[in-house]
Amino acid sequence: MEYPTDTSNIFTRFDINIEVARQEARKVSDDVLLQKVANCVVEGDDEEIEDVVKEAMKTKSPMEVINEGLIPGMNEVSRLWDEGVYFLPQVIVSSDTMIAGISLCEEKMGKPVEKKAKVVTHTAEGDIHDIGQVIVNALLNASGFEVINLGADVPVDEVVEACKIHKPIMVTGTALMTTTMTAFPKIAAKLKQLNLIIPFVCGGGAVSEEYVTSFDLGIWGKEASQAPGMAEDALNKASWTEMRAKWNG
Amino acid sequence: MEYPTDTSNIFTRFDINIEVARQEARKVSDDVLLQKVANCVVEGDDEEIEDVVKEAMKTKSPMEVINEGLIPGMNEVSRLWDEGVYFLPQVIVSSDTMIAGISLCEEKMGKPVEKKAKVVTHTAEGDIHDIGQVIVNALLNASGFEVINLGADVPVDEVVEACKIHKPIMVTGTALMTTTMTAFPKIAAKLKQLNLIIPFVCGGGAVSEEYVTSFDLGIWGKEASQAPGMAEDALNKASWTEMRAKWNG
Amino acid sequence: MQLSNSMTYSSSEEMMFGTARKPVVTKRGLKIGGGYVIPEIVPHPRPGSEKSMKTLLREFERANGDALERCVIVGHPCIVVENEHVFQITHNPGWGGEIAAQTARQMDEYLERYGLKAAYRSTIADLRKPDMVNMRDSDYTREVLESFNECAKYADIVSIESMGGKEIFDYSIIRNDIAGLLFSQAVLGGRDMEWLWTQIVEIAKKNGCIAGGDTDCAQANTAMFMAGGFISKDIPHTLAALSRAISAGRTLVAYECGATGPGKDCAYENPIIKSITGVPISTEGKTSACAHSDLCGNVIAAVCDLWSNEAVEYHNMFGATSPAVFTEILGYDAAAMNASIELGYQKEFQACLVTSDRYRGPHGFMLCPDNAWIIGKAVVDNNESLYARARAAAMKCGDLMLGDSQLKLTAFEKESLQSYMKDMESLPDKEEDFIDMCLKKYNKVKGFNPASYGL
Amino acid sequence: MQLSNSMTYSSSEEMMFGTARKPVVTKRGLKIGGGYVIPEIVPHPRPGSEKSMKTLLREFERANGDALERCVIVGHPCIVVENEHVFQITHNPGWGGEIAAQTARQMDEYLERYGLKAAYRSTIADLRKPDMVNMRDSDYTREVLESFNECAKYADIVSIESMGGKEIFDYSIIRNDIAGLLFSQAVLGGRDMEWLWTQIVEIAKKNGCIAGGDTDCAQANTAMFMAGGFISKDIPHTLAALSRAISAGRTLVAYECGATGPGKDCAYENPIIKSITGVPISTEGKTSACAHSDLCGNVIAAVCDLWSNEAVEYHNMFGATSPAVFTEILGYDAAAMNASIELGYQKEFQACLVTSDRYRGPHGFMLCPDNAWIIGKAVVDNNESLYARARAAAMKCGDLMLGDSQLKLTAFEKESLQSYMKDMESLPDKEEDFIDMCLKKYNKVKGFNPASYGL
Ligand code: B12
Ligand code: B12
Repeated sequence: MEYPTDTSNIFTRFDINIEVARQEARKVSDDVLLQKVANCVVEGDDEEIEDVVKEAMKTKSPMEVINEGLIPGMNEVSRLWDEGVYFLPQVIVSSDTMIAGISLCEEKMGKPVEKKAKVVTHTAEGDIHDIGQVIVNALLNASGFEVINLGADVPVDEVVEACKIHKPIMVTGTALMTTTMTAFPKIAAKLKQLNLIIPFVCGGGAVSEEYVTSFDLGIWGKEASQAPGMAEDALNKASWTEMRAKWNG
Repeated sequence: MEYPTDTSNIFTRFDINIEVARQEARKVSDDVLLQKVANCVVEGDDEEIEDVVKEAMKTKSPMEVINEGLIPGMNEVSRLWDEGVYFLPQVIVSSDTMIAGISLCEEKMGKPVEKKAKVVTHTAEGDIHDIGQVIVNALLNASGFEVINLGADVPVDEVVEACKIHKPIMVTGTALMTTTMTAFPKIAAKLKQLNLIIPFVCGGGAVSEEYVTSFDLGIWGKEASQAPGMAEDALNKASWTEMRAKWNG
Repeated sequence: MQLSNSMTYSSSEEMMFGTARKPVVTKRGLKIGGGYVIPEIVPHPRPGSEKSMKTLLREFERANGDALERCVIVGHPCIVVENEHVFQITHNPGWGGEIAAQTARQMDEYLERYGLKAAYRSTIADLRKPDMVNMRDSDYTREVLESFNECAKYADIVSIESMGGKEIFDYSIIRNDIAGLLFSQAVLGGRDMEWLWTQIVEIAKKNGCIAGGDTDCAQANTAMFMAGGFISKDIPHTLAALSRAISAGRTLVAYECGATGPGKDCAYENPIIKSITGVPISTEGKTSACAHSDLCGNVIAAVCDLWSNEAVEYHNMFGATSPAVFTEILGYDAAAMNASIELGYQKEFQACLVTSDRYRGPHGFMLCPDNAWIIGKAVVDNNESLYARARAAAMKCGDLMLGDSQLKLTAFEKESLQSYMKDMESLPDKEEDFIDMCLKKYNKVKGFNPASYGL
Repeated sequence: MQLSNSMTYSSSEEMMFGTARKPVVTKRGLKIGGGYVIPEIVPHPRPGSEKSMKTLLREFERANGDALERCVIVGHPCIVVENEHVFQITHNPGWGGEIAAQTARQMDEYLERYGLKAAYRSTIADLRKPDMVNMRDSDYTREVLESFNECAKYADIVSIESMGGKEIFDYSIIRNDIAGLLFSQAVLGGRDMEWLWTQIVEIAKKNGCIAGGDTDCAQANTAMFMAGGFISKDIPHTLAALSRAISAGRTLVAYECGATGPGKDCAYENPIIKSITGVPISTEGKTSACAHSDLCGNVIAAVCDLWSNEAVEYHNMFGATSPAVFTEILGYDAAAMNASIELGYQKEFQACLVTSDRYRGPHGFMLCPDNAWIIGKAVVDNNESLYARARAAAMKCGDLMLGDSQLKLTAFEKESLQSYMKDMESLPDKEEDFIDMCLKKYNKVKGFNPASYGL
């Protein structure tokens, strides 16, 4: 059968209307070896990375490789993602690559590099929809945060307990069911009771801005991609009210 | 164009599946004149009624005409409506006819007949959707209740005031908008405060059973046709909790 | 005002969804009735949001924004957003203007960023309840007109669901009184609309806005909803169908005063209007089940130009908020119709919509394009008066229902119809005589004030 | 288990909505796939109602009852009601049985009182999250099977959305890892389904109940929702389309184990399944916007037998409660399709549905009947193993997408697709080799336990 060639009155391919021009990653280092490291991260080449990092470490310190190769490479990835050039899997694979590189450096140093800060993440009790959380984890990792990943179907008390132990700068929750998101206000109340005033970012399909901003500590997360920015704010000591004012409303 | 003759896989005419066999009204009196009066009511003949009632009153007392002609006629109408033979307009026109007949009798007696009891009806503040209330009024009238009709768009305090003055056995409210039904719990609260423990039947498109049974005094009315039965219950001193248990749940 | 005396379409065969003889173009270049069906989404604010202008602005910002965003997400090329005023908006005429301005800005942004073509309709609430105010001279009357002024500055289209005749209608509809319907809908409603729409058209012109049209929602839809589905016993469906036929001559007055369409979604009489005037129309059917139920869910789309959901209260559903959800559905409904146009299958597609409901009930039957056209013809052939054309339309509608053996009626529905037909036959021919009769007959109806209609 | 080796339909031209080669008949005599499209309504309980069996019974009594009543009100001749278990129902296996029994009683009453033909589908929740339990041996596993036992006593149809392979899928989908999709969906998912469905079919038989079918919701739908609409950047639509092609061979296992359909609504792979097996299928598209958004809202109806809304939470809308509203819409959708059948216009109608979405995006494209059939053919022609048929289906799907110039792809989508194709080409041909490779590659994925799949 013949299909009409003009379909513009049936649908509009808005994705093509807004297609972003391809962009190359910018150069991050004048040093050939470090630039190679960065390239591996930008391309998410988790096979090459080992050789390239080892090669670089022959002449550079592990911290130099991290700070001038791996991390600037990942920053380029974040930029390309923010600008709509990169898709999520590219970010994840780059992040995997960067983490593999960092591991090698840490091995050489004999101690782990310091992470920016801890973030506790979980998916609500009774809820196994954790893809949103998986993305959040990956993006936080990629931005240098230490993720305390409690997984899916996590009881309220377990989340509170983890906060007591880890004293994270931020805690996140994901829920995709109206019957499970009710755990969030309970967690928030218990945290307050224990005087653990930690920004609590809640997201996931079922969860609305209205719902999350109806209880103290709550900040609504629309897109997983907001998580690193939010964590940066928390790191900079923004209070939950300030964060809510910035990200919601 | 030709239309398919077998439409049974497109739609089913359930109205025809459940069509009720026509029924004649039953005889209500052995007296020819009184039966004539009843017939006028059953047929909703508001032109004949005057002559027929006058004729009857030549040999019967007005109270006989009412109690053995007009009211039994109207009872037949109610029965036919309950059984699905009559439609609403037939009930209304019969009711108009009965009321015209009663007026003539009252004129002759020089005083009004006693009504069963008073019912206050209204449509919520801000809401002009009063067709539901109009039907309720007509059906209550037809069943011998005195309707204190406050009309549409009635402020909360006016309803409360009317209850204070008239001490009705029941009060009703109609609302078709989610933005106006919020007046009902306010009315109920004020009635309770004044210790006016009157069953408050609320109905109308926007109003759900859940909503109405969430506040004291409230009983949900699904169909206008329930109003007379509810008023009878109230007349028999059923409490609002008993009425709610019977009509809702 | 000159009563219409001819049909724009010379046969119902020429009438098709998506195309109107007299298309209109909105501010952002959206052509309505220009060859394709466009979805019209109507979000309704949640209870509580009517408290202040600020809360309403926020509510509509989300609701209208969600609808626009959903078009981009699934690829619906264009959309009309309608906001129907709730009492508080029209009561504070500035509010409607602010809401319209805000929505216009959102639409400009979507046009620029994505290329989405959108248009906005403001529907002013007719606050004038005839038994409570003087229709032509009351604070409410002034607020209504002032609201038109404010909204026309920013909206693409303005509309109203006017209330003339409602007091007599409510009295008559529950009394099987067909004369009362003719009087309330045609004589009173028509006169009120002439008074009102002359002014609305003026206001719209002044502001470069489109005067959309009116609907006999207050009357013919009340009748249709009371007739209800297959288990309701409020009024016969045949009476509701006659009320619909009567409504055509009434709603037509807006166009006779200079309105250009698109007609209002809830005017189920619109197929008749289109056959006479050729203006684009909005209709609603199955996808407006969120707002009410009817027995003509598909057939009512047969000649639509906009396709609407009537109204959906803003709330979260699993997939998205309700305006987004209904935008998606309406847009896909429209996409299938538009695909049929591109394929040259629109006649077949239309036949499927019609066949779905032609014999489901009286309303579906009389609104089929062929019957709608025939009723329209009765309207224009009897243009001696508002009354005469309405009576002719109703009688024609009755003849059609009684004359098609495939339209099954219960014994009760059929007998009722036969008696309405007899009643109508016995009515006076001249409007003056009819008015005299009615002024007497209804003089004791609570709140009826002939002066409201210049009588 | 014998892997399918032939197509039931010899060409996509023979496939049409409403008719399946192997229709099934329910307890109250409803024939599914017997010539007409039937609506399938899925109400979802409100939060809080999962507290106890009593509150759930009350919730479903209303929700399911509202749906049945609405059919009678607007004249929809028949309906399937599906209830998807929430966690608490399957966790308390007696509850699902009670709910099914109550619904069966309601349906008997509607049959007797009005002549409405209705059927009931229980969908058990698959509580077995692979990274948390042993799929074949855990309390959850036993609860799932026990729930089937309880529900099959009263339900007409039982179904499940099974979870096998999900742990590897989630890891792979966000890493552009097509091998991981093949492993998780086809190899692991297929094995889990064989284990599970052999038992389900047994249980259904014992109880005179229909073993409906499964869906790759957990995987292919996750991919589809992540690909999202036109502004999402989570994963490429081309990858989601490949995941869908892969899912066909997995979902097919239910039928290879003896399930007879109707397939589950959310299995967008169902057109492929129908082309191979001839079983009736349920699909969902535009009218399931209440539950999720997709880019194939119309085309997915092209060969459906049941037409569903996926899930709508119980709440009040202006017109009625949500299950009543969506029953009304679905029924009208079906009525238009059925009218086309009666008129002999079904081919034209189907063409409109297809044209609406064929080039809207990759998913709409690959699910057009012609393409679905071609992918089905790749499945049966490569029946050496679960893996081989899935890979062949995916590669065929990729070829189709790259080969049709009317299907526009962004540069990024296209390059991604080309690289998935290269990846797939380089994979081993033999399932054993592929499994060896994957067991190594994924051995560190959190919670992956090969023994859950008999590996
Ligand atoms: C995939 C899926 C599944 C998979 C889940 C697998 C998994 N590991 O996640 C499977 C098949 C297992 C599944 C099972 C069920 N599901 Co399910 N499922 C879905 C589906 C189709 C897509 C969800 C998804 O992955 N979306 C993509 C992700 C990326 O989106 P997301 O999590 O919302 O995350 C985005 C944002 O919310 C945000 N975000 C999320 N978290 C956070 C956190 C932070 C900090 C920030 C900043 C942002 C953020 O970022 C992401 C975007 O960037 C939805 C449909 C829908 N409309 O959502 C139904 C849905 C969620 N499921 C539903 C149901 C009912 C079920 C079952 C009960 C079905 C059954 N009867 O078996 C079971 C539930 C079992 C249980 N106890 O949990 C319902 C829920 C209804 C409700 N609201 O209560 C839905 C809505 C389907 C429907 N319409 O009926 N499901
Ligand atoms: C007719 C109608 C009108 C007429 C009303 C005329 C009148 N005098 O009643 C007119 C045109 C004037 C009108 C105006 C408006 N309307 Co209006 N209207 C309707 C419509 C189409 C039908 C309502 C109706 O008459 N139904 C028939 C009657 C008989 O039903 P009912 O009142 O519910 O009564 C039944 C039962 O509820 C019960 N019952 C009722 N009361 C009681 C009491 C007791 C004691 C008992 C036992 C039973 C009982 O008995 C009856 C059955 O037997 C509905 C659509 C719908 N889905 O309901 C919209 C609707 C109610 N209107 C709506 C709106 C928004 C408006 C306007 C704001 C529109 C506008 N922008 O101008 C204005 C409101 C003005 C105002 N301030 O009130 C919305 C309300 C949304 C909401 N829920 O908040 C609706 C739902 C339409 C929609 N889907 O958007 N409307």
